[in-house]
Amino acid sequence: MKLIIAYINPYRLDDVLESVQEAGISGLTVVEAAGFGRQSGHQEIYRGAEYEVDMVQKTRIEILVDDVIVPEAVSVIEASVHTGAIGDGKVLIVDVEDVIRIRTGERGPDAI
Amino acid sequence: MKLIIAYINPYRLDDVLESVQEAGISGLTVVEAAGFGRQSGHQEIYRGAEYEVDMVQKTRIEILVDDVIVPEAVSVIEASVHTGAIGDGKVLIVDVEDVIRIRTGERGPDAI
Amino acid sequence: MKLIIAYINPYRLDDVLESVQEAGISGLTVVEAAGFGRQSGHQEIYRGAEYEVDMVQKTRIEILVDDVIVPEAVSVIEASVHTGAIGDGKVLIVDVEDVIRIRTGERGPDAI
Amino acid sequence: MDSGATAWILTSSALVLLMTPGLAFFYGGMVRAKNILAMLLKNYIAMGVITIVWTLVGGSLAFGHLIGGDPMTISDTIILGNLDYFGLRGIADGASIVGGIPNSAFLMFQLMFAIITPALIVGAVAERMKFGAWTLFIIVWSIVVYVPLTTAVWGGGYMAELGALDFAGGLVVHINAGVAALVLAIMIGPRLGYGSRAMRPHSLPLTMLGAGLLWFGWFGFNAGSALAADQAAADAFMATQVAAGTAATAWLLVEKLVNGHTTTLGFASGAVAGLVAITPAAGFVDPFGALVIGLAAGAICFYALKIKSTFNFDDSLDVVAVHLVGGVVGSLLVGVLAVGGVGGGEQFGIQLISVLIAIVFTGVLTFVIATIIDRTIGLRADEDDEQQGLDLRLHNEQGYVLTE
Amino acid sequence: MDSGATAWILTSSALVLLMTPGLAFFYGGMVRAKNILAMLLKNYIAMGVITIVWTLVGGSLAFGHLIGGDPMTISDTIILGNLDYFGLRGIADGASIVGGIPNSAFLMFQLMFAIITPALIVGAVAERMKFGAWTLFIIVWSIVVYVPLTTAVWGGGYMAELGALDFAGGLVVHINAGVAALVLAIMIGPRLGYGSRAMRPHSLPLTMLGAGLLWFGWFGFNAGSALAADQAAADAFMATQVAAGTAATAWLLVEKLVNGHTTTLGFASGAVAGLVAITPAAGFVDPFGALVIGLAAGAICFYALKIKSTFNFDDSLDVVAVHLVGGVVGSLLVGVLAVGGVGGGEQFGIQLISVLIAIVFTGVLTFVIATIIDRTIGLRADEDDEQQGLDLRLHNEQGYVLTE
Amino acid sequence: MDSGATAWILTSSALVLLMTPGLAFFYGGMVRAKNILAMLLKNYIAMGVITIVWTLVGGSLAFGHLIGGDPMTISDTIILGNLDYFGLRGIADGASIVGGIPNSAFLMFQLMFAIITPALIVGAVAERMKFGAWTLFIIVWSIVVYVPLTTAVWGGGYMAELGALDFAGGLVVHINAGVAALVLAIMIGPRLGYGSRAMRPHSLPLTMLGAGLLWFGWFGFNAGSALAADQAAADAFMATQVAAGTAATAWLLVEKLVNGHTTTLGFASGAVAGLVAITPAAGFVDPFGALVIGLAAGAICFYALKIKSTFNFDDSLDVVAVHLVGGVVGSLLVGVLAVGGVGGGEQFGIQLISVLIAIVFTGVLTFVIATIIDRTIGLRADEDDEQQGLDLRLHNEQGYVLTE
Ligand SMILES: Nc1ncnc2c1ncn2[C@@H]1O[C@H](COP(=O)(O)OP(=O)(O)O)[C@@H](O)[C@H]1O
Ligand SMILES: Nc1ncnc2c1ncn2[C@@H]1O[C@H](COP(=O)(O)OP(=O)(O)O)[C@@H](O)[C@H]1O
Ligand SMILES: Nc1ncnc2c1ncn2[C@@H]1O[C@H](COP(=O)(O)OP(=O)(O)O)[C@@H](O)[C@H]1O
Repeated sequence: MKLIIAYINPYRLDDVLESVQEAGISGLTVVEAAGFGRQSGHQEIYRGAEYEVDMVQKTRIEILVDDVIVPEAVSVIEASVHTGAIGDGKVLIVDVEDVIRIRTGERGPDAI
Repeated sequence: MKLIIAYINPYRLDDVLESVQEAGISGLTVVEAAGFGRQSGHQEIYRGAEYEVDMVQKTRIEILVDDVIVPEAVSVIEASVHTGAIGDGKVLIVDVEDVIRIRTGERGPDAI
Repeated sequence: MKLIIAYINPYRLDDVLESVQEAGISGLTVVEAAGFGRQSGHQEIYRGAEYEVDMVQKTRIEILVDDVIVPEAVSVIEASVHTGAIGDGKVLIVDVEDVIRIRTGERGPDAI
Repeated sequence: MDSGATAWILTSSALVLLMTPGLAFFYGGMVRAKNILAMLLKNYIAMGVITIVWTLVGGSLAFGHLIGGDPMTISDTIILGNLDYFGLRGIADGASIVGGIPNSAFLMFQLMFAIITPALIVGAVAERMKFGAWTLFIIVWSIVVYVPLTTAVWGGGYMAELGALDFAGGLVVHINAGVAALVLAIMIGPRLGYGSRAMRPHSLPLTMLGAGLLWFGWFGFNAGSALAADQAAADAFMATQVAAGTAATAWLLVEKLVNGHTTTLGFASGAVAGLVAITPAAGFVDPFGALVIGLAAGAICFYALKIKSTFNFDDSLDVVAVHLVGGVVGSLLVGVLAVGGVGGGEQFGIQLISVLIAIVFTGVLTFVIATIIDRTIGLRADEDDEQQGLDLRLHNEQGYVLTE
Repeated sequence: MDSGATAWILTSSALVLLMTPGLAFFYGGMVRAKNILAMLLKNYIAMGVITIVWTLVGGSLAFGHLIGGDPMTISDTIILGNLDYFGLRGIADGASIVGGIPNSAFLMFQLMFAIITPALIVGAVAERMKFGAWTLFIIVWSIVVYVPLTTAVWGGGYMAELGALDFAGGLVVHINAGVAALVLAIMIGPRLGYGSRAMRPHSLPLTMLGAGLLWFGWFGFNAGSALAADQAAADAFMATQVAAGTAATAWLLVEKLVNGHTTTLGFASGAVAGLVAITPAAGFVDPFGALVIGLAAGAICFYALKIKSTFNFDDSLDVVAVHLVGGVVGSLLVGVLAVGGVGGGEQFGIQLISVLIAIVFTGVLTFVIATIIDRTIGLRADEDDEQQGLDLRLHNEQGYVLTE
Repeated sequence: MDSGATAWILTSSALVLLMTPGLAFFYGGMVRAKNILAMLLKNYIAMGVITIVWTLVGGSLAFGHLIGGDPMTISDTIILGNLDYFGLRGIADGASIVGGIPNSAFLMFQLMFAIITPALIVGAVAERMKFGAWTLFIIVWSIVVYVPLTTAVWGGGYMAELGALDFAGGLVVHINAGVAALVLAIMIGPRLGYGSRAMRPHSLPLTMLGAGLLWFGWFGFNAGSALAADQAAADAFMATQVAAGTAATAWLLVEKLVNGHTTTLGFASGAVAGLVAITPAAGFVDPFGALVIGLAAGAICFYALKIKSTFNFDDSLDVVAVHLVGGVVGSLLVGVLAVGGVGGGEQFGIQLISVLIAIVFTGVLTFVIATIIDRTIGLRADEDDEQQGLDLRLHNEQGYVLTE
């Protein structure tokens, strides 16, 4: 099993949710985040003071999937987030050793 | 060392904190999250408009533990979160290659 | 590729940002967190009631780097966060199997 | 000069001024977090530019003909006042328009109405209109639409001559703003993702705060419109409270029956609907009439919202269902419920005609103004700005930074 | 008719109306985020249903016997007014209850007190009471408990005959609400996890906002209770300010000595305690008396909170320690501190008896009402609703959606 | 006694009291989330301790010499009142200071000014000053600096004798607070990380709420300063509204031209700058004069902020650029713009001298007071407290707990 982590633009979240559900992926977890990458912030002026705001608001997504689903899941995310502009974000794939569904106590792929 | 990631119902957090500390687990980190799984949201009506709210508020927990502690930690979490209802959540186990305690510079299991 | 996860004191974030950028590290993602470890909270009194607040506000940082950068990245974080006091935080290193830059579709180290 | 009346009108003017911040928060709580500041600013800006417009020309254009010792005349030929009091200079020299209070107090009280009326419209174009276009729109609209309608109704003009009852602004304020909102909402088009995406209120506590401030300020709006501190003012105050409380309760009841639960947003919406509907009637009905108007407003506006989704426009924060529908409900009901021998079939007819005149008048002129602005500088923000949020993109600010 | 007095009573009525939203935010800031809307709505609903109750029957039941030209009589046999002014119809026809202001102004001013008094109680049952049960409770309670006590104290009834001093509502408002809160808190039981879990205030800025609005509105409450704009009103205003400022400061001082630090919640609590305690006394004491009452209220209510944990009930937002204790402190102290030859040993005795009557009267009736509601529709929300938050489960709404 | 005037002064006093919570939120929104409570409390505490100071000695020291039947005398030898009315006892016995309103009303109105003036200063030392040191500072400062300046200007003292025009507090309130802010900001030093770190406002909606409440309350501040409900009060009300609206608009225009975008914080800042600048002038200028003052205030204060970064002190929330600069702009312009034959070259000279006197007087005394406090208990919080946030470390509280 793999954990797919993606950093995306917040206003893309609705698209991702929709297409992830259409693709039959069974779950997803989201947290609010901020970050920088190639896209490196902007200047805000509050009263006299100019502030370099290094980070941009992002949404961090986690999707746990079975190994075989990984390519499809990644391309679903790519498809619904890609605009071609800087700040589109990244997808990471991390290995997961075990999973437990708390409700039933199931383990491994059955618990996804 | 393993990182135990759990998605739980927010109102269960206090129970988890309590039993984790009782079990002698030395630390824990929490972030606010939202997600869906089997439990897939609900409808909210604001004025005329009905909105499908896909996601439910969740709490994301991370516990770093030594390999041998994993089974105990998982069962402590299960015990304090389990209700048998949809939405109870999931536990993931991810391998951690190294750990550093910033205060002392210790590394590996000693740094947990 | 590795994902470096760090739990730090929120008021140290600016220092980390600065030194990470100086070190040429190309990106970083941050989420708000709360946690406990050796540093285990404090008491707050609201009107008559005393509450044990188990957790302290923390910032959770994720930095994706190429394997060879790991030692440098870790020491940059250590240097900008270390005070020697309890609560300085921890750094974790987790293996990442693959990375995709959504904008370009690049994969692997090129996508960092 | 009556110092008690003057005290009450100054107090009322301050109360009505506060309604614009109240409205800003009422609306602001309902938008998404990325647009909170843009929404607040589009309300507050009315306190800026309309004050200037009113001082320079608006006040004189609306009421100039009544200043200076002539007794107030009602005439179907008065379309506008004059520019004799450009910059409001010399308004103290002429005799009072309203006995007992200084002209400056009267004109400031009226200014507060001129400020909040265009601000009401902004709910219809929430989360997507450009700030510059909005500012230009309300400047022009207040001169071309608001001022002439005020003169017609409250300045002794053709609506007054017709016999229209409008105690505190059913026609001038709510129907007027509601029609403009409808026109703008249709012209500017729906928000990106409207209908398919959740666009939930980002902070209902802010909305409730706004509703509380509106209710509070509305006492100045309605009871202040008696232009004295007397029995009439006290009765208008009573009607206002009764209608607001009844409409809020009625909304919750209907909501519970229809949707299965009560909501805070329902309470706030019902209260505002009741306040809107009692506005034209506050000085003409007794507590029983206020109760009926409150009940009607709560229930009818609830259903107006319900059927909104069957239409194709995105009146984002429901200006039409609350202000237009509520304003019409109140303006018609006062025709039958007015006490003291005023209400009746004939008055109902007059009210109906007045409502239609106001709708057509405002509808046509708003369409013309908005078309010109759309063709020149454009009404709507870029798609990117809308997606990433107007706060960051138009104002280079962020509403909440809770993590530093 | 005195236009200055009328202006002031209309202003005061608006100010007291604003206190209910103020209270909603004062309380709302102290609950957990998942219950913010439920808390706001349980306050706001009083502005809805109590307005209807008062209009239909409450106003007439409380003061109907005083309308219509009879001079105000004080009698130990008056228990209630009458239903002659059902729907508040015809209240303008009778002679004024209070010289100088219209009956509609007087009855609206009184309505605002009838609204906020039951709202005060809700702090005791925060985060766990059902909305329907709450609404039913305040409707019944306001007729069965509030109105009769008002008539007794302010309508020339048995408390007035006894000689009880209650300028603006020590007995009628604060002790009354405080006792009801105590009874309800005991009957409904503690929140799940009470005593073992942190239940920290989710937004102290909201609480501070509420405290600011309460302080502001309280000038209407107390100085408005002079029912004129005169020396007495100004003196009551002064006493109010002095007691509030002193009590807030006193609370911080004691807190610093006992707990080692000052808190914003302490300031807000102290200010409200001072305002509560000065309420029965505002028109009877000089600034020195107000200072003493402020000091006493700040210190005593602080300690009342301190010892709360030794009891077994969960008066969640401390209605008892602030309103009951503060109300008793003020109601007794006015007995000794009243100037103009009023205060003294005998008056103290009268105050003590009045307080005891109010406590027993309210305590018994509240227990009966709450028992009936509990046995029929039930007072308390389901365990699931309480755990997941009343906002989502009872009202299908969410307070804050900061991420869309 | 004039009941209308009394009603208006009581209303105005309540409005000015509300300005301190308004200011607290205006400032509070601009600090980082970890310091929101500390900021609110440092404002609110003025409503506590200054009330006590004023009741005990301040009121009598400022105006005691005017109570008791002597006609108000203007003299260059009056430096302070007296302590005859210690504890404000007996103020009702003497003849009114101001015809038509009770002394208690006058002294409460003045108290509200005495509260907000020191509160204004706190913006300069935001996010780093100790709470105890702040509280001590404002107690001493209000007796040593505020009261004598009030007596000089409004108590018939040397500034009045000089002929200084200060309708509602250009000298007494804004320049006074602005100079004290400058001195404190320099003495306490910049926040840790100032200049290199982003220190963005944590909640601009709170700031906008504060701005709305300030604008609302300012009508009491300025129109209340007429001390009657008459033409003068209405004219002052008008000038206030015109200047505020104009300055807010002017700020946005300049901002758009210079920075390329409009901001909500700009609107709020401009409005406050306009309100500050019209304060000394409200009763002396016509709407045209108010427009000019508004324009000047909006543009000049904007540039005062712009150049701030070239200086080395951290006046964190811009008290100097808004209150000192705005106060000077208004105080000088009233010299030339005052109507009724008052304004002119000579008056301008008088205004200039008055401004200089106020600056030197306040500057020197503030420096002395702050030095003594710094040398004894210290002005500044520990580095740790500052980094982790004053809320948690000084007050053991947290502003927002949105996750429980
Ligand atoms: N090396 C990294 N480590 C952690 N997060 C990163 C890294 N690089 C980028 N991110 C995250 O991805 C987001 C988008 O990155 P960005 O570089 O703008 O995308 P791209 O260059 O691929 O268009 C950033 O805001 C940040 O949250
Ligand atoms: N495949 C997944 N990937 C990421 N998060 C998941 C996944 N499935 C579930 N979750 C998280 O777990 C939470 C609970 O899931 P749910 O399916 O309701 O539990 P269960 O079916 O095990 O009772 C979800 O709200 C979501 O945050
Ligand atoms: N075992 C753990 N698992 C997850 N997070 C942890 C763990 N231990 C510590 N943390 C995180 O690191 C933060 C700092 O830990 P702390 O124990 O105070 O540091 P140290 O003891 O290394 O000085 C905690 O607040 C928590 O967020």
